[in-house]
This record gives sequence, structure tokens and C-alpha cells, in this order.
Amino acid sequence: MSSSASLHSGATPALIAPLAAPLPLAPRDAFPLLAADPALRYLDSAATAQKPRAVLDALRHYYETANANPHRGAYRLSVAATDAYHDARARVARFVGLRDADCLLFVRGTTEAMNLVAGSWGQAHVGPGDEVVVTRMDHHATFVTWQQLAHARGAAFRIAELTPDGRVDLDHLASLLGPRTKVVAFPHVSNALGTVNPVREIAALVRERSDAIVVVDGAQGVPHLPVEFDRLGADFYAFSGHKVGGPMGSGALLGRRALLEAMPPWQFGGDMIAFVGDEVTTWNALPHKFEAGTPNVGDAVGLAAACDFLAGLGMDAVIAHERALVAAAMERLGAIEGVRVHGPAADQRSGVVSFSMADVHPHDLATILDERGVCIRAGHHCAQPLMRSLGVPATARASFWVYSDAADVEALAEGLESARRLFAA
Amino acid sequence: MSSSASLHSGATPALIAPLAAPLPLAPRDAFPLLAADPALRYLDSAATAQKPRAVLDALRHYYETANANPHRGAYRLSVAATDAYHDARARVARFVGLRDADCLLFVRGTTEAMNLVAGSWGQAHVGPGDEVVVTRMDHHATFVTWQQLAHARGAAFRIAELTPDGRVDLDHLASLLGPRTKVVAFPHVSNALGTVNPVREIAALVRERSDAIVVVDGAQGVPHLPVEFDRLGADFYAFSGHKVGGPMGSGALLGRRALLEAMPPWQFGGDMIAFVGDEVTTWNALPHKFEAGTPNVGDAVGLAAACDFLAGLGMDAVIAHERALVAAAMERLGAIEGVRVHGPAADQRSGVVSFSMADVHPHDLATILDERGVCIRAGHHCAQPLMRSLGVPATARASFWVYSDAADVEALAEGLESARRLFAA
Amino acid sequence: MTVSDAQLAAIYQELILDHYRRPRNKGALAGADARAERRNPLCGDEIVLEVAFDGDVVREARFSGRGCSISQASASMLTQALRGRTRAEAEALVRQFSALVHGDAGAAGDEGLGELRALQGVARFPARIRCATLAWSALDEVLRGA
Amino acid sequence: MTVSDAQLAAIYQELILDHYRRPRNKGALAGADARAERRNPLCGDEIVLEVAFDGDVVREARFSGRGCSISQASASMLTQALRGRTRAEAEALVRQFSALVHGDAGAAGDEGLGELRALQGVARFPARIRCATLAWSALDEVLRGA
Ligand SMILES: Cc1ncc(COP(=O)(O)O)c(C=O)c1O
Ligand SMILES: Cc1ncc(COP(=O)(O)O)c(C=O)c1O
Repeated sequence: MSSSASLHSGATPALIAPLAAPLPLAPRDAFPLLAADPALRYLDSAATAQKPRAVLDALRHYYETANANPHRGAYRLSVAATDAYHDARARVARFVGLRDADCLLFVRGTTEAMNLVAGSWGQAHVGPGDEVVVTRMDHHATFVTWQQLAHARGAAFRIAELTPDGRVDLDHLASLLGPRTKVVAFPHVSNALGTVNPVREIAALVRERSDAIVVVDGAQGVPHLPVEFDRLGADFYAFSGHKVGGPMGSGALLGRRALLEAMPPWQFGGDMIAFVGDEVTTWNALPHKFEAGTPNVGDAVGLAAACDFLAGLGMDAVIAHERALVAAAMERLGAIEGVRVHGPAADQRSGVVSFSMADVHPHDLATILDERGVCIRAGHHCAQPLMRSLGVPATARASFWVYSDAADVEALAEGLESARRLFAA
Repeated sequence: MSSSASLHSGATPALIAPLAAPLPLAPRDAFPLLAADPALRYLDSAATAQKPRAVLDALRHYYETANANPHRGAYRLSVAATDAYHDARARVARFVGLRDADCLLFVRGTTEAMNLVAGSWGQAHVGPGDEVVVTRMDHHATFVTWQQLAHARGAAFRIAELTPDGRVDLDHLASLLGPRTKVVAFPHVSNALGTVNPVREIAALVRERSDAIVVVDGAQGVPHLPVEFDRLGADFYAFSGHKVGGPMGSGALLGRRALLEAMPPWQFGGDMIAFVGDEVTTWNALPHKFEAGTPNVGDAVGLAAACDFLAGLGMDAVIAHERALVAAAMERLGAIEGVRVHGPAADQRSGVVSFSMADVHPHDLATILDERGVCIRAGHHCAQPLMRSLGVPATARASFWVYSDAADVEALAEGLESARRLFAA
Repeated sequence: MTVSDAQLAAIYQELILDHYRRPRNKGALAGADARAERRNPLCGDEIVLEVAFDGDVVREARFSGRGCSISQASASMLTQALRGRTRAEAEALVRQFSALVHGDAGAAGDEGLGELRALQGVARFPARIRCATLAWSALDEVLRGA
Repeated sequence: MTVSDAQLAAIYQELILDHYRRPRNKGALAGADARAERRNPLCGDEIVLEVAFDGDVVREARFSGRGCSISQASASMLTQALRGRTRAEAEALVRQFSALVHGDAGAAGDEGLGELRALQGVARFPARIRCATLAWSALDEVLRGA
């Protein structure tokens, strides 16, 4: 854990939010890539996070001291790998507030998690005449996965629209729910706008009006907010390790035990079987039933280290830090001629600022900023359906994380001013 | 690359095979886990390989210098990540003799690759009355995946039996082939016996008698033998990075372009789409169509480094080295009272020796050997159908790789002698 | 890491090897009141446990199946230890045995476990605990199911 | 990494910005003989290219769609450069333009490319090459499809 972590972890949101010039919550030095390039202004953490040294160390330490195929070995090295994997699951589960750690399935990321739910629960329970509901702000991982499942099963696919300031329109959502609704999927936090959705409230709405399962895309939740799965009221919750500072190739699906136990397996292979007959095969218990093949122990260990790192900072402090930066950025950017910021007020977001500049395409903004060492994202953010409703082909997006600071905001603003000048000339 | 690599890479099989006491082909020092524990006798490389330092360095270097979400970023860091990913694909494709690198799909491992073929090609092409053929020696990843696909599609599931010395009985296989055969899947090399199957010959047999696709489980091929996909005659070939010395969570599926292009996508999400409409979505080109979600660039880079490492040793030298060790082990073990070695002659294997000792259960052998620092596998090796035909619940298995040497064989034999004494007492 | 054969003998005690070589109460039990099967998916080992009761008391217990020395010896000793115990006593024994093989010092000192204490060495071999508890897991089912 | 606005101007030349602000030949082409669409899935940019031929010679080319300064300027210049060329000349131009934006020195020195040479700076920005070639990829389809 970094030394500043303990300094900040006790800070309440109220203490941090009003700072005019936020310092990093975790020092850049704790992130080798950022430490090596002090001029780099990395504002694309919503796409993927830079990795704490502690994570890279944990990953390497696993491969150098405990690497073996877990579960299957009777020798001590394999037991060490099994223990490392089991311990990683327990730590990640604790971090996201899931008591029953066997209901945490390690997957490659949010995309795979969503495909698992659709491929197992969805294939088994959604049929002709049923209805599947997503929102206008869903990432393609959720939107397309459920769109295709609905088509494959002959179900209707419904899209809950947004309010003008980029929140899920709960009245419209409510109007879509009914006895034929089988699935309601939505993001905890929109990657394109930063909007934080009221998961508990939406889940309650769904329960009231339907028997649908509530599937939460938490890719932008876990990295930025305190998450307590057991109290969210959701049935499934998915997230990606690489956005939490963990390695690529790690991630998790959390699910309620009764659902997971009743679901058919999704992939077949080693570890997930109990008995393999020539004709009939039976399945292993949770979590193994859904983890076919040699587990990715190394990346799971890295993900656990990332969760420990964030726990050390405190997730209340993380979201407060991000909101302070967002508030500063919205103020600074809003003052630049022609800039329009999309989405809701700062206190209803994670650290995402999506914006457009009149007459300058986001792609051009990204190139101009990159020349100044400022990395932002330009594009549809895997949210083409949302872009259509915003009436733009793409937006520019700056996103913050624990290492972001006021200098990042300033560099962004200056770059935009330079673009303004260039295109106005 | 290790210094001994260049010394050995030119060695022909004939030059190495007769050595009475083979030295490691790559020095233990090149593998941090082995270097740290000189007394460790790691004989479970068929389960997972220990990692060359070069691989761990490449992985870390990626995260410290080029980490970003590839494909989607307009800034240079993201271009660096995109290039690293693209370059990794090209290097891995070259290593396995695939010219058209876009027909190499990065996956988590063999298990996922097999599930991809079954879930995409299989779901689309196998129907009631069709036939799916596997072999008695298939790993559960292949066996169960195709068994379940056959059941789901109402097709018949057929198992090609083995000869008494543990090779695929080609006559029996031929008798199973016909116009209704849609899939023939088999391992390049059996993980449980070490048997190397004549892929080209089997593929030719299949073409002659059916229109089936030929699916090769190459999990034990790529780590141990020269593989040239473009000349194998197979339609699909799958392998796992962690068995090649690469990171867990890496692996690849190779496929013929015409098949891959005609196949529906398997998972949905970012990167694999072209246009996402509210009702209809279109797909991106190969390889992206089959790589939904943020790619695991780090582990792909590590896998490429592993392939480079092996290319430096030379795969002809690797298999010659393993066969020399197998020959030595078969001779030494065969002289121990009550030991029976399963499978074919040394020159028809990779570096695997599967055996039983009369009156001593493999699990007990593994524990006794582990107390001497010798790691072997005891169990069904994810091949329960094979165990049934061998008439044993489990076997003991020692498996060799590039760091294995004569001292490993000797430690194994001495441990078995000690077990013999203990149980005979 | 190299050890002497003497150290290995700590787990492979003569008593365990004796039960492995000459298992007690092995084979089917005619007139069993309850039966449970367990399989260790790691190694394919199987245990079938059959129990006959006189009211609340175990009259006889027998096992069949195949497996390693630890699983066979454990099953063999279980069938001996069970005879004459009430259900409640048998349940307590299941808990106490589990504590023993998980390294609990209290259980290791409990003379009530008798010969079963020979299996305490298993605690040092986490990968083998499942072997030792296979028959006990079957017994647990028998006691619950009844 | 910080650079002066002057350096940025190397890619965002006045000529490019001028074509972006006032695109030439934009809008539908009545009586087109061929038409092709391209979409950049990264940013949602779209280009529709329409071409009318007089026998083997391009009579007129027009484009529509939306996108960044690079894709719009490139399309605008393309429509100008195309007029009066034979199919074979147009095909050669596609190849030469591709070489230019991929950093080929020969192409950069080729005066036959005319104004298009203003786009050579794109070669330094690999993420933007696709923007520059979007309209050209549509032209390629027009020429092949015909
Ligand atoms: C022959 C064979 N096929 C498939 C697999 C499965 O590979 P993985 O577990 O890496 O997916 C293995 C190894 O476990 C294997 O040896
Ligand atoms: C909201 C949201 N959902 C899903 C995803 C997909 O995650 P991954 O690409 O890691 O599978 C992302 C990020 O790409 C995201 O931001």
C-alpha cells in the first residue's frame, strides 16, 4: 500500500470534495507507467486503469514462487497455487461485499461475464414472447449480448430511454416492465457519461413489476464506488479487473447462489466436471461448475492485489476524489467557447467527463491533446445506441482515477483551448 | 534467450537422443521459480509449464510502458498497446506456422477455444442425426464439450477406441466416419499418455470418408513439437499459453479463414461489432469478430515472448530432448518392481510417462515423491474415459520440458523405490 | 526438501498400511438401512458406505470401493469405530474426525478417537485431506438422510 | 511530450482546415453510376462516395457523410483529384495515396498527388490513417465493383 493511502483513507467525501486543486489520491509513483513519464496526462482510466506496482509485484511473485496447475495436484506447489487462487477469490469477494465467495466466478472481464449470464441463464429461461430490457446507455457488452439473446430466443428487445441530462428515465423503464419481462440489464455507472444509476431503486422497481432477473454491468462501478453486492438487490453483477488496476484477463461475475446452482454450465472442460461418462457427464459444485479449464491464477492474484490497494485508499475517498476532479473539470471546460459537457451534475457521476466542442471532431481533439501528452478517448465508447440519442457520432471523454489530479484537468483545458484556436484561425 | 539455447538449437534429434544423462535444454536459471529452489524436481509440465524470465519480463514491460486499451484510442499510448497486441499475434502465428495471422484468435486457453468452435461452428452446423466423433484419449475439454454439443443438437456421439499400446485405432476411427459425420476432434498429443497422433494422416482419412471438420486439441502439441498449422490439414487447432511457458489466461485458436468468416460470432461486446443498431448489429472483420471485449494484451505479449523463447531453442531440439528423457525414464522405471508404464514406445511420445505401481495408489506415490521435492501428477488427468479403458481409476504421471534433466529422472526413480519399500514392509 | 523414509512414515504409519492392505468390514452389507456414495473427482476414487441400525444404535457398518491408502484406511477404521455408537455419538465423531485431519490439537489429544488418531498426520498434507474424509462425508449423508 | 501549437500545425495545415470548413463536392450526385459507403467503427464516421463516369473517365465525384477534419478533407480533395481521370489512373491514385499516408517517401515527393500531399503528415499519427483513407476505401470499392 502506498504511504499516502493511509493518509487519505480516513478522509470523508466532504473533506475532499471542496478542494480547488485536488492532489492525486494515490501517488503517481505507485504506478510504474506514470512514474516513468511524468509529463503523461492519462485521462482514459475508464477504458483501462494503470497498474499499481503492488499489483505487478503480486503477479510476478505468484509466477516466481507458486506457479502450478491448481486443484489437481497432490504436491505442495500445486497446493500453494490452489491456496493462492482460493485466497484471491475470498479477497475479491470481500472487496465487493459478497459473503458467499463461491458465488464469485472468475472470468476474463465484464464482456465474458455478461455472455455467461446470457448463454446460461438466458438460453435456459428466455423464450418466444418474453421480453428483455436494457437501457439506452448500455455498453455494447450488455446491449448487444442481450439484443442477440433476445433475437435468438424469439423474445422482444426493449430499450429504456434516458432523461435529457443522461439518467435512466425510471418512468419509461417502469412502463416497459411486466409479467413477460425476463431480464433487466443496466450499468451501475455509464462509461460514456459517468452517470451513476440507483441500482437498489431500479432493482426494487423491477421486483415490484416483474419476475425478471436484475443484471448489473458493474465495469464502471467497482473501480470507482463502494460496492456491496449482498445489499444491492441485484441477481448478477459483472466487472473487469483491468479497470480496477488489476491485470487484463481478470474479472468476476457475482451471482445469487440459488440462480447459479440451478443454471446449466456454460463452458465444458477440466475442473467443472464431477463424473465423465461415455454418454452422460455430471457437474462440479460452485464456483468450479462455471470455471472450465485451467484457472488463470496469476491474473486472479493480481486482481486481489488491486482490490487490496483500493481498499487501502477507501472507496468513499475514491469517489469523492473523482467528483472533485469532475466538478473542477466541468467548471473549467464549461468556460471554453463551444464546449458542451454531456450528462448529469458532478455529484451524480463517477470521474467521467464526456463532451463535444462545436465544429471540432472528437478525433481531432484527441490528436491535438495527445501532442501535449494528454490521453483522452474519442469515439462512441462502445455505446453507439447512446450516441444516436445524443445526436452525435462520437464524443470526447476524459476520465479520472486515483492518480489523477488538478494538473490533469489544467492540461486538458489548455489543450482544448489550443484546439479552439487552431480550428478558429 | 538463454545462452545454452543457441548451443542446443542446432542439435539434431539424433545427436541428443542417445545421451545417457540429458542436461537441461534451457538452464534452470532461466526460470525464476526453479532457480529459487534448486532441490525442486518439477515433473508436472504437462499440467502447466514454469515461466522463463523472458516471459515475466515481457509481461511486466508491457504494463510498465505500453498499457492502454487497444484498438479504440487515438493517442499514442493506445497505439503502442494496439501495436503490441498486433505484433504478439504475428509472432505467435509465425511460431505455429499460420501465415494468415488474422486467423489466429486469442483466447484464454484450449478449453475456451474448443468451446468457441462447438458454440459457433457446432451450433450452426450440427443437427439431429448427425455424428460427432472424438477419441478415447481426449481431454475433458474436448470430450465433454463435443459430447454436450452432440446432446444439445440431437446428434450421435461416437468414440474412437485405442490400440493396446495407447494409440488411436485408425481402423476403428475409419469405421466411424461417413456422410453424417460433422466433426472429428482429437488431441495432437495425449496429455495422459504422451501419444503423438499422426494429425496429417488422420485428417486425410477424415477428408476421404466425410465432410467433417477436423478439430485438433493442440494443448500438448505446441509446447513440445514443431507445429505448422498450414500444412497439418486441420480446420481448427487450439492450444494454451500457460503450457508453452506463457502466462495463464493466454492461448489461441487457429482456424481456416473460410470457416471463420462464415461462422457466427460466439460472444458479443466491444471490438467485435461494426454497427450497433437498436434492432440489428453487424460484425467486425477477423480476428475481432471472435474477440469480444477488451483484449488481454499483457498475456498475449507474454505468450509471444514464450514462443520466441521456444523458437530460440528449436522445437526439433525440444522434442528430441523430451524423448531422450522419456527413454531414460522408461528404462529406469521399468526396472522397479511392480511398475507398469502406460502408452506407446518413447519415439511415439512427447515427454510424458504415465505409470502405475502395483498395490500403491498414484495419490500415495505423489505424496511420497512430494516429500522428496518431486512433483508428479496423480489422478485421471482430465481423461476419465481413458482411465476406464485402462482399467484404473487414476495413474501417476511424470512430464518433462525444456528444463528437465537426468537428475529429475533419477529423483523420480529413487522416490518410487522408496515407496515400494514403504508399502512392501 | 529431501526427507528420510523415516519422516514419511509419520503419515504412512504401519497401522494405516495395515488397514489399507487388510481392510476391515469391506464388502456389501446385507440388510443395510442406509447407504451413501462418495467420489473424489480428482482421482476417481469411490467409497460406498452402508450402515445397519438397531434403533438409534449402529449395529454394523461396511464399505466398498477403491482408493488410496488414506481413503481406504480411513473408511476401514470408520466402520470399526462406528459400531455400537448412537446417532448423536456418530455425529460427534464426524465433527471430531474432521477437526483431527484439519490439524486441531484438541482432537489430536482426544483418546476417544482411538486408532483414528493415526490419521492426524494427514493435516500436514492438505491435498490429501479429501482422501481422509471421503468415507466420513458419506457417513454424514447417512446420518442426515435418516 | 508538450509541443507548440506550431508543430501541431504540421498536420492541421490551413489547406486541410479549409477543406474541412468548406468541403468541395459535398452532397448527393444526381445520375451517379456508382456508389460506395464506408464507416469507421471506431468513431462512427461515415462517408458516402458517388461517382459518375463518361465511358472510362470520371466525369464527377461527390461525397456526403460526417467525420473529423482529416476524413472530410481527404474526401473533399479526393473528389477534386478524381475528375477527368481514367479508371486506371484512379486506381493508381488510390495506391499512391495509401503509400503517402503510410509514410512512403516516394509518394511524398510525387507532385502528381497535388494538394493531397498536404495529408502526408497523417503518417505520423497511426491512429488517424484510417480517417484519411476512409473515402479512398470507398473509391476502391467503386473501381472494383464497376
Ligand atoms: C490435451 C489437453 N487438452 C486440453 C487441455 C485444457 O487446457 P486448458 O486447461 O489450458 O484450457 C489440456 C490441459 O489441461 C490438455 O492437456
Ligand atoms: C460499462 C462497461 N461495460 C462493459 C465493459 C466491457 O468490459 P471489458 O471490455 O473489460 O470486458 C466496459 C469497458 O470496456 C464498460 O465500461
